[in-house]
Amino acid sequence: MTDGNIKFVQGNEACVEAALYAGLDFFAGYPITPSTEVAEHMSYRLPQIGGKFIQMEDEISSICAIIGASLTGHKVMTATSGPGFSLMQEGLGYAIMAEIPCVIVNVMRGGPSTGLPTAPSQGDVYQARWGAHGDHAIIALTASNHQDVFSITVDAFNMAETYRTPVILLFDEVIGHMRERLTIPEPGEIPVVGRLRTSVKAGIDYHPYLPREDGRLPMSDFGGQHRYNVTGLVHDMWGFPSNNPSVVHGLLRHLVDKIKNNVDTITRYKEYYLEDARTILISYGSSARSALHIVENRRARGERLGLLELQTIWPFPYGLVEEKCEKARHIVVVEMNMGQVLRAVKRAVHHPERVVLANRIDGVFITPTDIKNILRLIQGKGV
Amino acid sequence: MTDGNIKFVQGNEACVEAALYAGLDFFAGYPITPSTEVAEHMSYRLPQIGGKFIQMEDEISSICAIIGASLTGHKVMTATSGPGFSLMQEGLGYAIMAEIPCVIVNVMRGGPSTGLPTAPSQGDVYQARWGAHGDHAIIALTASNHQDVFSITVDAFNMAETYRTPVILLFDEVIGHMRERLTIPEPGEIPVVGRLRTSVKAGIDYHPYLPREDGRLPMSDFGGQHRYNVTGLVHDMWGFPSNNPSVVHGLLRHLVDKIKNNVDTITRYKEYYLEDARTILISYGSSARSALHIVENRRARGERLGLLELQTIWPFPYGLVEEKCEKARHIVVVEMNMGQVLRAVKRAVHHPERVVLANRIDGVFITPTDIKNILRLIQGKGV
Amino acid sequence: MERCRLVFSGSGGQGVITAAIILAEAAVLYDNLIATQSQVYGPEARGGATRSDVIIADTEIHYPKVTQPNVLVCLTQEAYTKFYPIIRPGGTLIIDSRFVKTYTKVDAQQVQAPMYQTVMERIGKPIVFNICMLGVVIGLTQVVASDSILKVLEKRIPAGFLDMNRQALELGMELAAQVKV
Amino acid sequence: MERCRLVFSGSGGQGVITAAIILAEAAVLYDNLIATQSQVYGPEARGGATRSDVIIADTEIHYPKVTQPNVLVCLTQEAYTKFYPIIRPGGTLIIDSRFVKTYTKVDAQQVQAPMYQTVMERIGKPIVFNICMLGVVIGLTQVVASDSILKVLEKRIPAGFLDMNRQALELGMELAAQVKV
Amino acid sequence: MAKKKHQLKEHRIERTWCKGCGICVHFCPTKALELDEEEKVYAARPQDCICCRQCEIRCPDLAVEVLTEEGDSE
Amino acid sequence: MAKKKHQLKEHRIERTWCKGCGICVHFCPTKALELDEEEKVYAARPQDCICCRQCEIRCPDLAVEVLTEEGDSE
Amino acid sequence: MAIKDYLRQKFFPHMWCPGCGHGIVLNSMLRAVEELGFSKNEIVMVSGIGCSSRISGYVDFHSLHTLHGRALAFATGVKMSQPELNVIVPMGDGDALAIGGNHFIHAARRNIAMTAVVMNNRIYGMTGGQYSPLSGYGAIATTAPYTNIDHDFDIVELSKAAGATYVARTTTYHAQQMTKILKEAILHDGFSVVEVLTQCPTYFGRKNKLGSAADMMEYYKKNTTPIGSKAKAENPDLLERGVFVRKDLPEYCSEYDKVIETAMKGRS
Amino acid sequence: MAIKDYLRQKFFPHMWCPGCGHGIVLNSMLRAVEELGFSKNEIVMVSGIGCSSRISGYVDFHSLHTLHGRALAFATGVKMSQPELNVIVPMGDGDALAIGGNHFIHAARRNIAMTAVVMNNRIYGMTGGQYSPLSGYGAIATTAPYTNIDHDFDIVELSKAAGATYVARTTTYHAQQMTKILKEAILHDGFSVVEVLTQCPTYFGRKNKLGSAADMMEYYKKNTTPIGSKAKAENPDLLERGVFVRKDLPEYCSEYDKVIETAMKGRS
Ligand SMILES: Cc1ncc(C[n+]2csc(CCOP(=O)(O)OP(=O)(O)O)c2C)c(N)n1
Ligand SMILES: Cc1ncc(C[n+]2csc(CCOP(=O)(O)OP(=O)(O)O)c2C)c(N)n1
Ligand code: SF4
Ligand code: SF4
Ligand code: SF4
Ligand code: SF4
Ligand code: SF4
Ligand code: SF4
Ligand SMILES: [Mg+2]
Ligand SMILES: [Mg+2]
Repeated sequence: MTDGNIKFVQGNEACVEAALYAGLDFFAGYPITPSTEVAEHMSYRLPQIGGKFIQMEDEISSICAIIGASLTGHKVMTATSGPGFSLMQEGLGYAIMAEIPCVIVNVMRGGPSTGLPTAPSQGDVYQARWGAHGDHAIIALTASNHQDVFSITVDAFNMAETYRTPVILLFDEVIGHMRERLTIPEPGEIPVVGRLRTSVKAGIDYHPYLPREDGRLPMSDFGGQHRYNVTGLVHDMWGFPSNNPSVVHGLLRHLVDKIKNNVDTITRYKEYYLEDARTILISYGSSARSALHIVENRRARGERLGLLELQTIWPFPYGLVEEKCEKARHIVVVEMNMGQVLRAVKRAVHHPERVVLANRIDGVFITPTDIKNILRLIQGKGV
Repeated sequence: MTDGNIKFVQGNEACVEAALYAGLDFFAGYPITPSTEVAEHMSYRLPQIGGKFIQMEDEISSICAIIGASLTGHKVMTATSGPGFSLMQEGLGYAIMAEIPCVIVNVMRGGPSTGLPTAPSQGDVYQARWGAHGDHAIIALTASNHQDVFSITVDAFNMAETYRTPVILLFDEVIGHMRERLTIPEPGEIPVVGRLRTSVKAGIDYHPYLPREDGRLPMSDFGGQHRYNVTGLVHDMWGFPSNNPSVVHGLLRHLVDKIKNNVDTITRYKEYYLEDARTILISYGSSARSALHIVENRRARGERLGLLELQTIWPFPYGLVEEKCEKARHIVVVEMNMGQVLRAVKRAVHHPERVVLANRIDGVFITPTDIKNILRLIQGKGV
Repeated sequence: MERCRLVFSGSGGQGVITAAIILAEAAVLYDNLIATQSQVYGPEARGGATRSDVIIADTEIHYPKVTQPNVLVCLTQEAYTKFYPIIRPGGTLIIDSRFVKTYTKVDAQQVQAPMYQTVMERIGKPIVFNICMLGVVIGLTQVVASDSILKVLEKRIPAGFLDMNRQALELGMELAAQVKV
Repeated sequence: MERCRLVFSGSGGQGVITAAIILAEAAVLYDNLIATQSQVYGPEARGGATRSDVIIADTEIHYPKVTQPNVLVCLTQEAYTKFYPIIRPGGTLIIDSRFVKTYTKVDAQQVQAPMYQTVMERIGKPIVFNICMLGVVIGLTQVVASDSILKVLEKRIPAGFLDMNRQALELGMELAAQVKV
Repeated sequence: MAKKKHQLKEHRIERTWCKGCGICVHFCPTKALELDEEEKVYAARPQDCICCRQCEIRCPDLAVEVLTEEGDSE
Repeated sequence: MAKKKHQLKEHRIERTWCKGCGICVHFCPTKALELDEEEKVYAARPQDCICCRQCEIRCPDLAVEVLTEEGDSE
Repeated sequence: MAIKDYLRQKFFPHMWCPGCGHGIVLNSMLRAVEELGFSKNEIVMVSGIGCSSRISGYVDFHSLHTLHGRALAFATGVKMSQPELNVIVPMGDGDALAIGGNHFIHAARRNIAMTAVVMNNRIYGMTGGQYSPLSGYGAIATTAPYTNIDHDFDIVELSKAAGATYVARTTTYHAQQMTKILKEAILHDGFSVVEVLTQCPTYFGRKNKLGSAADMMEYYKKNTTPIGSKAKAENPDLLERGVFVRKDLPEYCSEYDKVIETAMKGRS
Repeated sequence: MAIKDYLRQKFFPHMWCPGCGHGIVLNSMLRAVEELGFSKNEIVMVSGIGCSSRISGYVDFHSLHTLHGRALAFATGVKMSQPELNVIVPMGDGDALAIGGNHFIHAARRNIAMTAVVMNNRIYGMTGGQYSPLSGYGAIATTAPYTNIDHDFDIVELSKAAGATYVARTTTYHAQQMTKILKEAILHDGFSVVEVLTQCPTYFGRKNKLGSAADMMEYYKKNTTPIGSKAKAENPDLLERGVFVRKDLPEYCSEYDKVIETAMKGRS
């Protein structure tokens, strides 16, 4: 690894470099704090590699533009924050329905509404899951440091291609804005999943929406040999609208099952000292840094504290959480919202009553002390 | 009750008549199937009573316009369906944050995306809860027949005023389009909650965001004696932006608590034969009609089947569901999605393993036979 | 009374849905009955066969769709082909002899009335074809009083056109009477 | 090494944040250390006091914010008033004597360096004020080698301006040396 | 597209596509077309057709094609 | 607003509001204003002021008001 | 190739009502493509939601049926990522100028090469006859039962002001002109707008008592005139048809190629 | 009342950068209101999100600080539901014409009486200097590091084409003209647009090396000229200032009153 591969960057820039590493060459976006640096770096970096950057008139058109570009065979992404992510929900639903690989970055800030534009928060976890109308499934990933931002961003592109679906990267203000070291891996060091293109020859009936045996759906670029239809309506295996009940049923189950049935493959996480932990912290994103700080501290003192850091938020790894928490006496979910991942953790574990929340919702980055206070409380030591 | 009070109308029209009864005099909307008749009837009815109807350029501007009109002291509403509801999420979050009374009707259709525009579905239940970014709470109501559509719509306006919050009416295609009898109540027959205006005199400091002891926040009309600020940013009790952590914390908790703490008051439901029911169906909206059909049928045969029809979906009446289901051997959630209310019911009851789903996701209105088949299965009778 | 389940079908411009609504509204507003009316929406409703379901009863109606109608009206061949299989055994299947050729035996009374032809001959305005059809339906089923239908028409239709509609309704009832014999 | 926690504060145009980034970047890229830099964003950052936190260490840094800095730099009175209470007992508080009047006793070494004045006198360009400040910081703390800072500057700054910056850095180190004595 | 007058071979009419809107009938300069009792178009007076193709280019259902001796409509 | 020339009473300057942008200084037709070392504006040559109010109406911070004898700026 | 070879014939007869002008637009559009001699693989048709937007499903090109109002945003992604494709965007008047108005003016401003065909029937056809921003003052619609008070946009003026470099107007009556204009518009290297007045007999026609589809086309014949005609001078109420703007200005994708060039130079 | 009495003084000094032209707009706007003699309760100021939009927090009127781009939509609700209120809508160029472009053209089309003041600094100030639809070809911005290839809108032309009945342009240098125009615009019974060229020295100025705030205002002085001036004829590159459109057309709310009249008649 050469020196030139080491950088000192913001998380937003790490995300950009990773996207390029993963093969991105089209980005459309609209600035919004705290995600703006993603667009800014893209505008600088993309033309350097012959890729394209466009600042659209709003977030709605941004997500639409990347879907269009994905169909011509490119890897694409957009980035936004709360209000912009709300505006993207219709387009996101379209990408889900039409099975378009794309990556949407949401660098979370304080909500609801305009909220606290420059303050850290992790309040969009459930919106990422349920923000679009209708039944659907979604992949949402996150990370707590820039090296992980890099690898999880590459993962996001890989999963988008593998499952032909939009993937959401849920970062937060702290991660997006903070600067730290990033080592860009050598090409090939992290595997990159390319667009799977159909092997069906020109003139032979190609089915854009017929899954292969392995579940994947090979694509054909717009402009290529196969002409088919793409629509947000319920459609048949050629992409044409249908309201035949069995076609409808088949498509909607497929959209959900292709993700739910692969939860194990999709799950990314890190664990620290879980083997013998009596108290397990569960966290993600920047909150996991504060959690890890406490864990390292307490372990030094011999306390049996561990950390499960989730990088895959959706589909939620219920099985993993259940398994890891089996023997824990206390489970503390550390996050910056009113307990969103907490809800999922409570569904996952056998003893929901053992799960408590260490959180902050006031726009201040959660501190190790905040967590310490909760630990004292559950250990019966008062405040 | 005079004859003139009986009408034979679509559910969408029942909703319009109820809104007028509740004091609505401003509506902004954009047509979309299957909610369009709400706008159409409004355009006809409102000017008859001196109210105003405007067809905006899209759904985003529609929700913005009603928020503006609410601030001048009017009762307001908009109506839409899936794609439009997705577009309204940013504005909805604003109404939550700025505490603006308003009613948003979502006549659900098949999703995700453009989906099945004219087919029945109940797929937006979770979007209604979590569609906007950031932590928040929401009130969402529904009904299964036109008389109930009427009273629940009046309720929606009353709750919007009482809690100074947007309220969502989650109807569905079957209810919206079907025609049946509606009796318009006499004035006064259903209580109507008016806008609570401040009693603070001109020149004295008025706090638009300072709850009274009873939790309510009196308003002052734009154009009136008190000038204050309204913003989607986190704000202090005068409505001015603040990022003081204790102000932030206070506001966000208030927004959620004012609804969560009043779940009992907000809960509307109907029950049929629950006293001795061994098997309880839980349903809502048009699905509850099919459920009730089966219940009446089976009761005639002496089977101990009952129905709990939820009219308040959010905040979810966990306590009520838990209590009503305490003695049931089987709980069957009947809905037209992949099990959205099912999730909430499973969280609510002591024995989630007793809860099963009778659903349809193929665009076909769920039939009594569909439910009967599930009942056979859980009774061990096979298909 | 016995619950009456009707399905009206035909093509877009024939006024099938309007007729269904008028019937159900008459039942509710003037015969003190309970009724629901529903229909299939959608782009396909624009081109192909339209369908409207009506249930009329004297007790609450929960499930508002009709799976097996006692009375099935088919005003086009396409509608006939699509819907004849759902008729309830022993029910009444009403078709217009100009537009529909029955090509199968069904376990139902198939009433072939020359509604369109009669309307054109006697009134000359195709627009009241659907009201004539309603006349046949109530003539055959007595599910709603003809007076009630007229009251609904009075509310809905400009005074100048009322006579024509009344005539069409009566024509339909006459046709029904002939069939009955 | 001991973990070094620094807070840089001042007003918008003073280049406080840039200085913080340069320092942390030098540590990471050329001194093989671990460092994080963060700052406060927001409209209020436009008018009032800006702040940037840097942590430099030789082990992983998880929590990246500084609650009690060892080194606190305040370049405006407003910044001083706002931030002096957070200095770690025994830490180093660096202020510019032109802009800041210390009006309190703190349990820290208060270093009042005439940075702005010296830069104006010796270089004449206010733009390198922040680099002079960096010189003071590394002069006092030795947290990063001055060469490493220069290497970062070389990457970031057009060749023509490099000399000026080098000079400013040295000036700062000189000032620090004087203080130390 | 035909620029000069051609000799008519045939009006190729896709009966299942024709919706009987009457546009071709209305705008045929020689009134060569008519709707039949099933509301489908047919060439009532083919001899009058001057092969101007107005019917063809204005049919919203792409249901009528004017085939000429030269066969140049392809 | 002042139409004719008035007699200057005072430049009322809100020092805490002034951000020292120099707009008033730059556009003052008589160069009556200057920034002090704290980058706040002050009337360096009040005698030169012709009460044209250009400083007042162009100040982005509403920090300067030109009071005249007639006191008509209110 | 014959016109019909460009069709996905299995979906015929199409879903449009008898006499709907949208079919005539489809008819003319295919003639334009055929006369230009494009191969099917070179064309991407991107549409939104509406009766008009269903056109993309009927043509045997690459077809992208998107969201109501957003077609041009999707199309921008298609075109910019793959500039050698010819992008045609048929739009309803509501689709293009109600919910989609912003994307419309921005695509025009950027001068990105694609052809927006605005099928202006002055009504929301798909949802059953509500007024659109093109209905015009005094029209009747299901949401304007007492007549409409909204003024309509002048699509030509708006396109011009927003920056479109090719702007034309024609009608379904003038099918031959339509084909000619569409050919030019498709070949134009920049953003082109073609407004086609097209009849919705089912809603706009019926609500406003305009007679049959043919009657509505007669109206187009009588009430329009070529740009700058003598007739126009005599009767200013006539609506002009023809090409209003036709200008050469660097196209967006080629401009971006220059950005790439600069950026790559900076690198090497 | 003195100008300052219209301010919420407790929020001063305001958040804008030294020399930001937005403050001059605030200054002129208050003078306009004061000269018109309006009481504070008669005015509602509705804004979106951006540096410019923060203006609504500083004035002691009814103030509604909304969502990015949506101010005119909120304002439409305010005005239509309570037409006797005077609605002023200060907007950023991005706010008004990027994300908010659609609401802008539709408000203009409806001719609803409110005053849109577009504070055009040719950049997204609030988010730190990205290009806007008004930056113009060749400008530098944080998202156009290799210079911008987007053409800009002509706000005056676009407003005209969309239907605004009062359209004017001025600059922060021409503060007196600004006050005069704002007065007219506020009194105008219809949709009025006032474009104000205003400097963002922090981003647009710095990125494009335009000097100090005062330098940028000097630029406005030198590069603009009254509409139809001789100077313009000699140097077509000059940008015209003044009132471009001023026409009487029925206002939307009064039109709706007629709808109500008709509907109520039908009833009784
Ligand atoms: C977000 C959203 N809003 C509303 C709709 C409903 N909708 C579908 S098409 C349409 C308008 C159709 O009118 P137009 O664009 O003029 O096309 P036409 O049908 O007249 O050809 C509307 C409002 C939708 N599908 N999506
Ligand atoms: C939906 C949404 N998208 C993006 C943003 C981020 N944002 C805030 S202000 C702004 C643009 C500001 O530019 P402009 O409107 O020109 O106002 P200025 O700050 O220049 O006065 C943007 C992109 C937002 N707040 N909401
Ligand atoms: S124009 Fe076409 S659809 Fe209409 S009648 Fe003629 S052939 Fe039939
Ligand atoms: S080609 Fe011309 S003349 Fe012949 S039938 Fe068609 S329209 Fe009539
Ligand atoms: S214009 Fe205003 S802010 Fe600027 S220097 Fe003068 S008084 Fe100060
Ligand atoms: S009033 Fe005029 S002359 Fe006097 S200081 Fe101000 S700008 Fe200068
Ligand atoms: S409703 Fe109107 S636009 Fe739609 S298909 Fe029918 S005629 Fe055409
Ligand atoms: S960033 Fe620009 S627009 Fe914003 S306050 Fe500063 S100078 Fe004004
Ligand atoms: Mg239309
Ligand atoms: Mg701007």
